Amino acid sequence: MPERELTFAQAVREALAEEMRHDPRVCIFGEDVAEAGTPFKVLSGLVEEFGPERLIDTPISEAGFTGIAVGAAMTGLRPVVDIMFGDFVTLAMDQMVNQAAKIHYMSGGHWRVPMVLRTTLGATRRSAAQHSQSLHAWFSHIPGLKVVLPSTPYDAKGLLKAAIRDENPVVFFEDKMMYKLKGPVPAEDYAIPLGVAEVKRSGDDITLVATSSMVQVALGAANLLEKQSISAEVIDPRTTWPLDEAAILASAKKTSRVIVLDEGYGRYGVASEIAAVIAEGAFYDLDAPVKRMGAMQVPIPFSPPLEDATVPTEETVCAAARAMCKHQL
Amino acid sequence: MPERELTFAQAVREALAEEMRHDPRVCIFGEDVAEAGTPFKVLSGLVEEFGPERLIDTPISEAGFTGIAVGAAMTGLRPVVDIMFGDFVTLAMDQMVNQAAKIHYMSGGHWRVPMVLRTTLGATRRSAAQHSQSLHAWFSHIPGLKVVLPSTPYDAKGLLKAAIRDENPVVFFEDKMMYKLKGPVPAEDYAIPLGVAEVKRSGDDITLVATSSMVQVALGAANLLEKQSISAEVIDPRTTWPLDEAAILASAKKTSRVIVLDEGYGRYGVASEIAAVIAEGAFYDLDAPVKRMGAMQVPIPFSPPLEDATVPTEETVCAAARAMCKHQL
Amino acid sequence: MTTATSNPQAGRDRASDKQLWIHAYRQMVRIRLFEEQVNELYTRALMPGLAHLYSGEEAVAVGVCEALRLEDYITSTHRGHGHCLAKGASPDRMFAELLGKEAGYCRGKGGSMHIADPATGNLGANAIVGGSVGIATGAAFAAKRLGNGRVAVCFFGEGALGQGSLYEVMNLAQLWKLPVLYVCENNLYNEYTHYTETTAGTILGRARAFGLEATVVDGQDVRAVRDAALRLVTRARAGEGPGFLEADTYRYSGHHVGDINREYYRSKQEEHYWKSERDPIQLHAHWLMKQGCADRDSLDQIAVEARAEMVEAVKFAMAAPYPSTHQVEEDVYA
Amino acid sequence: MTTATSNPQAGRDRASDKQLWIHAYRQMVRIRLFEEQVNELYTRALMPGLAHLYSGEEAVAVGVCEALRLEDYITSTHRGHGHCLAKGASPDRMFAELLGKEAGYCRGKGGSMHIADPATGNLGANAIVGGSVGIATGAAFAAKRLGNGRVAVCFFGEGALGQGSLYEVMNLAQLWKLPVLYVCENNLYNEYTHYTETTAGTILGRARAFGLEATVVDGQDVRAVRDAALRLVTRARAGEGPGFLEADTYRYSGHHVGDINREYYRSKQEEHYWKSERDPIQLHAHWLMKQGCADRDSLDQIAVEARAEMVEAVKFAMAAPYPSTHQVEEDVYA
Ligand SMILES: Cc1ncc(C[n+]2csc(CCOP(=O)(O)OP(=O)(O)O)c2C)c(N)n1
Ligand SMILES: Cc1ncc(C[n+]2csc(CCOP(=O)(O)OP(=O)(O)O)c2C)c(N)n1
Ligand SMILES: [Mg+2]
Ligand SMILES: [Mg+2]
Repeated sequence: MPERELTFAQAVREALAEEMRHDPRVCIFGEDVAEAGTPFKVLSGLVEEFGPERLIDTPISEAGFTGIAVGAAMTGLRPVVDIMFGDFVTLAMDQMVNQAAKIHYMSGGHWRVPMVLRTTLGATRRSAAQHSQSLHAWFSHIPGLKVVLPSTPYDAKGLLKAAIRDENPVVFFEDKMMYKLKGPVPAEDYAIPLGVAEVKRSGDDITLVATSSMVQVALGAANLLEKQSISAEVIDPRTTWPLDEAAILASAKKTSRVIVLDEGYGRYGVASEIAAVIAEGAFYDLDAPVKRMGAMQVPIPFSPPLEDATVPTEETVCAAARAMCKHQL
Repeated sequence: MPERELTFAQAVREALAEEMRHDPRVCIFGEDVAEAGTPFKVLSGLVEEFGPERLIDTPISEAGFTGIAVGAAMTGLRPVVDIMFGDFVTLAMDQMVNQAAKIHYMSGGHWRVPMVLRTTLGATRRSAAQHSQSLHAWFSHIPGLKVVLPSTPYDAKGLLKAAIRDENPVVFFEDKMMYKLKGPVPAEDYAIPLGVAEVKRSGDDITLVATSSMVQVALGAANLLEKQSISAEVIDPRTTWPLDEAAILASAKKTSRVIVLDEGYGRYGVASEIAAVIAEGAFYDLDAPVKRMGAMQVPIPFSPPLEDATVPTEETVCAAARAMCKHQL
Repeated sequence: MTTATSNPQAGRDRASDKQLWIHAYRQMVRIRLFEEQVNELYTRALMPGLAHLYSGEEAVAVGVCEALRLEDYITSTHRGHGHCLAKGASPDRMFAELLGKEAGYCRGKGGSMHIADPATGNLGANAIVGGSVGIATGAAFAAKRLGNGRVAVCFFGEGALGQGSLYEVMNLAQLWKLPVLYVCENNLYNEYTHYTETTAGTILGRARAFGLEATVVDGQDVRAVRDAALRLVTRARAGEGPGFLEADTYRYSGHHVGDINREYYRSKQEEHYWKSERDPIQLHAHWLMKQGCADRDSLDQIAVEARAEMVEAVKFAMAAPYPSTHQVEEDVYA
Repeated sequence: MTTATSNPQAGRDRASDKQLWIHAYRQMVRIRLFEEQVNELYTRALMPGLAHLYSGEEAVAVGVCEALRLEDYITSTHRGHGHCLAKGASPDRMFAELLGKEAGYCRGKGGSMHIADPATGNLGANAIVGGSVGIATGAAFAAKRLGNGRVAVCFFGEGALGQGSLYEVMNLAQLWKLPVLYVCENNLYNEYTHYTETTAGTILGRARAFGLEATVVDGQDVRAVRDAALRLVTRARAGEGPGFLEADTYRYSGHHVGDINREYYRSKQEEHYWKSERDPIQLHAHWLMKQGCADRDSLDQIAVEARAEMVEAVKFAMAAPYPSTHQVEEDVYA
C-alpha cells in the first residue's frame, strides 16, 4: 500500500481534528480560526465539523485571549491558542511567561495549565521585519514551558498531539514556509513524545543539528555534501525544551564536527544553547569548534535579495560543512 | 584626596541628573518616578530639581508609556523609561522589539529611536516568581537593541550616561540587590563606551566571565580561590550587546579555563551565548569545557531556603572553579 | 464562606439574614486580625519579604464572597489576604505560606502574593497588576462551556485600570456573555499616586463602553457590597453577561508593610477620617446592634475568637518546617 | 498635501475652498490609481509579498490629511498607501519601496507595510495592529513638550479596538492633554470577520469613557471627514486634548490582494452597494460639479494626469536597482 502523504498544514489540521474528536475539552482560540480557517488556511474545515463553539474567533486581542486560555486551561478545558504570526507573541508574553509558565510552580503544584500556543516562525515570505521573526528562543529560556519545533508533516502531527495531551503549557512553532511541504503521515493515531530527538539522516563525517525548516535545509545540504564524499548526519531535537542532550551529544561524539542550524537569531539564541551543550558535553571528542548558523543579526528586510541573504541555505551550509571537514580530512 | 564613594542607586541617580541637566530633551517616564522617587528610591530628589514635567508619573500602563517613549524619541526627546521590575517588560515587548528595535532599520535609516529602558533583574529579595526574573537574554537576542548590565556604581554611572547619549534603544538592567552596594565614583563627567569589557581582577588560572551582580559574586569567589592558591581572573562584559568578544577570548586564551556566570537562566540564556563564543573562539586554547552557572531552571520560589538555592554564590562558584582547576593543575 | 442563596430583591428571611450578616462581620474581623499578625511578623522581622495589607477594605472581599458559592472562582491581587480568607482559606496554611513553609498553600513557593487554593476556587493571587483579568475571564469561559453554573470574580485595584488587557477581556466577556464579575477596589491610590492622576474619564464609563453592567458601591458597607455583587453575580450566572463593580474603599496602611512615611502622598487627616468615620467593621457593628442582631458582648466575643484563631495560626506557621532544598526543582512541570 | 488654514466655523473663502476640494479630489483619485497599479503588479507577479489596498477608503486619509500641516505627524497601518500619499509622499519612491528597490522610502527594507518618511511627518506604517498607537501619542507628547505646535494623527482600523494598548494611550493622552487625533477607520471587517462579532458596546463610548472628544463621520464624504478632523485637530492643537474620529467606510478589495474569494464572509451585493452608491470619489465628483467647482472634463483631466503619474512612477520603480547585498547589515544601529 502506498504511503499516505499530507502537507505540513494538513498534518497540523489532522492532529487538531483528531484531538478535538477524542477530547471534548479541546477548543481553539484565535483570530479568524473559524470560517476563514486562518489566513494560512491551516484550520480550514474544522469549524464545519466542530462548530463555532470550539473554533472561537476572537478580536485582535492576543493578550486577552491568551490570558483567557490560561484561565480556561486551569478550570477544565484544553485550549489551543492560535497566534497568527510569531511576531505577535510579543503581546502575550505576560500571559505565557508570568502566568502560564509559573502557575503550577507558584501554586505548589495545585493548579495546572494544559494549553498549547501555536504560532509561526520563519522568514523569506517577503513579509518584512514584523512578520518574519523566529522567537522560539525566548520561550525556550523560560522554565515551566515546553517548546516544540516540528520539521516534517509526520512530526507536526505526532508532536502536536503530544503537546495537546501534555499537562503543561506548550509553545508550538510552525515554519510558515513549510505549510506546503509534503511527507508521509500514517492515518492511525500516534503521538511523538516531547523531548526525543530524531536522526533524520545518518552520517559519519559531520553532524548537522537542525530545527524546524532548517532540517530541510540540512537534508539538502547533506545531499550536496554526499556528492563531495562528505557524509553528514542530520539530527533534529524536535523540542528545544525538553532538550534531548544525550542524542545530540552521541551524534557529536560520533562525527566530532558539528554545525548547529536554527532559523532564529544565533546570538543569545537556540543555536548558541545547543552549541554550548555540545562544546561542554563532547569537549574531548570535537575536532573543530561547533559552528552556529542562524538568521543574520538584522531585522528581517523586505527586499528579496536582502531577505534571502539573512537565512542559511543548502549552499551556505554545504560550504560551511566542507570548510570544517577540509581542515580535518 | 579620598575617593568619593556612592551607592549603586546614587550613581544611577547622578547619571540621570547630570544628563538631564546637560540635555533638556531627557525626560523620565514611569510609575511613581516623581515624588515617590520609585519604590527603590533610586530617583529620589530628581523631581525637586527637574519638576514633574520631566519626571512623568504614569498610570500602570507599561505598554502604553513605553510606546509613548518610542514615539517621543523619534520626534525630538530622549526618554528614559522606568520599568519597576524586570518581570514587567513582558508587557512592553511589542513596543521594544517590534517597534523600537526595528524602526531605524525598517525606515531605511530615516528614523531613530534614542531611548533607554531602565529596569531591574535579580532574585533573593523574597519577592517570588513574578518579581525576580532576569530577562536580559531576551533583549540581547534582538538586533537593533543594545543591552547594558552594570556591576558597580562606577560602571552604572558611566554606562547609563553612554546609554542616554546613544542614538539607539538601549535596555539597562540594574540588579535590585545591588542598589546599596558602595563604590568609588568620580564627581567629574565620564561615560563608558558600550561594548567594552573590563577585567575586574586579573588572574592566571581560570577566567570567571560574570555579568551584573554576578561580578560581585565572582570577585568574592576569586578571593576564596586565592586562599587556595588559585588565581582567578574576573572579566565583566558590561554589555551583552555589543559584546566585547575580543576581550573575553583574550582572557579565556590566557587562563584556558572559563566559568560564565550570569543571573539569568542559563538555558538559552546569556551564559550559553558567551560560553558558545568562547568554545568557538578559544577552541584550541581551552583545557576544559566552559562551565555555565546561572539561575536554576525553576520559577523563582518565595521560600528563603529554596530561593537561596537558585542562584550561584561565592561558595558554589569557588567549588566549581576548584573542581575545574584540580583536574588540570 | 456561606452558600448564599438569598436574593436581595425577594423579602429576606430574618433568621438567615442575621446569620449572614453576623458571618460577614466575623469574616471582616478575621481579615483585620490576620493582617494585624502579618504586620507584627514583618515588624519583628519574622516574615521574609513584604506584604500588602488589606485592612480597611474588608467589606469588599467579604461582601463579594458572601454572594458567591464555594465552587465559584476568584482571582486575587498582591493585596490578596482578604480575598483568600473571605473565599474560605484557613489562616494557618496562609501564614505558613507567608513564612515560606512547606505547610503553606503553595508549599512555600508562592508567598504572600501567590496564594492559590483549588478547594475554595481560588485561582491565585497575582503579583502582576491586572495579571489575572484573563485568568478569571477564562475560568468564566470554561464554566459556561462546561455548563457547571459557576461564576468567576476578578478582584483588582483601580491601578489595574491602566492595563490594556482589562479592556481586551471585558470586550470578550461581553461578546461571549461570560459569567464573570470584575471587582475594582478603588482605594484611591496606585502605590503612591492618587488615582485621579492616573485615570482619565470615568471608571464605570469604561466598563459600560464595552456593554458591561456596571455599578459603584460604598466599599465600606458590607451589605451594600454584598447586595450589589449578588445582583451582578446572579445576572452573570443566568447568562446575562458580565458585570463590573466599583467598590470605593481605603487602605489603612501603607502600600506595603514597609511604607511608613506616607505624608508626601496622603495626609494623616485623610487616614484618620477613614479609620474613624468609615471603618467597615465599626459601621457594620453599629448596624448589627441597631438591628438587634447582636450586642457588644457577642461582637467582642467574635473578636476574641478570631484573635485566638490567628494567634494559633501564627504559632502553627512558625513551628512548621521549611521545605527541604530538593523541593526547589519540584512542581516546575506537571 | 495642503497647509490647510481654513476654519470650518468661519465663513470660507470660496476660491480657496474650491482649491481645497479640487485638491482633495485629486488626492483621492491618485490613491485609487496608485492602488490599481499595486493590484496590477501583484497580479502580474511583479511585486514581492502581499499588499492591503485602500481603495474605497480614500476619503478618510484625504479628509484627515487636508486638515493637517506638512509638519504634523501621522502613523499608519498595514493598509497604509492612502495615508502616505495623502500626507504627501511621492508615488515613485513608494512603488520603489513596494518592489524592494533601493530608491524606495526605506531603501527597500520596509516594503508596503513600513513606509515612513520624515519629510512629510510620516512616522511609519505598522504591520502590528495597534502597533503605532503609542508612537503617535509619543509624537504628540514631544510636540507638546517642545511647543512646536504640531499634532499627531494615528490611523488605525476598527480591528485595533481589540488591542489594549489603545486604551492605555488614550488614557495617557487625555490625562496629559496631548495634541493627538485617533482616527478609527471602520471598514466593517477585521480581516475576514465582521466587526460586530469582535466589538462589544460602542466605539465612541470607548473613547468617551477616557474623556476624549469623539465623533463619528461618514467616511465616504471627504468634506465631512475633513471638517470633523479639522475641528478635532484644531482643538487638540490648542491644548484642549485628544480627539477620536470614527470614520465609517469600506474596503472594495479583499483584506489583501490575494483575498479573492470573499463570499464566505461578505456578499457581492454588499460590495456592489458600496462601490456603486457610496464611492467617495464619485460622491465628491458630483458635489464638485453641482457646486460648479468643476465639470466632467476637468475631473477627467485629473484622472488622466494621475494615471500618467502612476504609470511613470511604476516605470521608475521597475527600472530602479535592488539594494546591493551588503546593505542588509546597514541601518541596524544608528
Ligand atoms: C504590571 C505591573 N506594574 C507595576 C507593578 C508594581 N505595583 C505593584 S502594586 C502597584 C499599585 C497597584 O495599585 P492598585 O491596582 O490600585 O492596587 P492597590 O495596591 O491599591 O490595592 C504597582 C504599581 C506590578 N506589580 N505590576
Ligand atoms: C497584533 C496583530 N494581530 C494580528 C495581525 C494580523 N492582521 C493583520 S491586518 C488584520 C485585520 C485588521 O483589521 P482592521 O484593524 O480593521 O484593519 P483593516 O485591515 O480593516 O484596514 C489582522 C488581524 C496583526 N498584523 N497584528
Ligand atoms: Mg489602589
Ligand atoms: Mg477593518
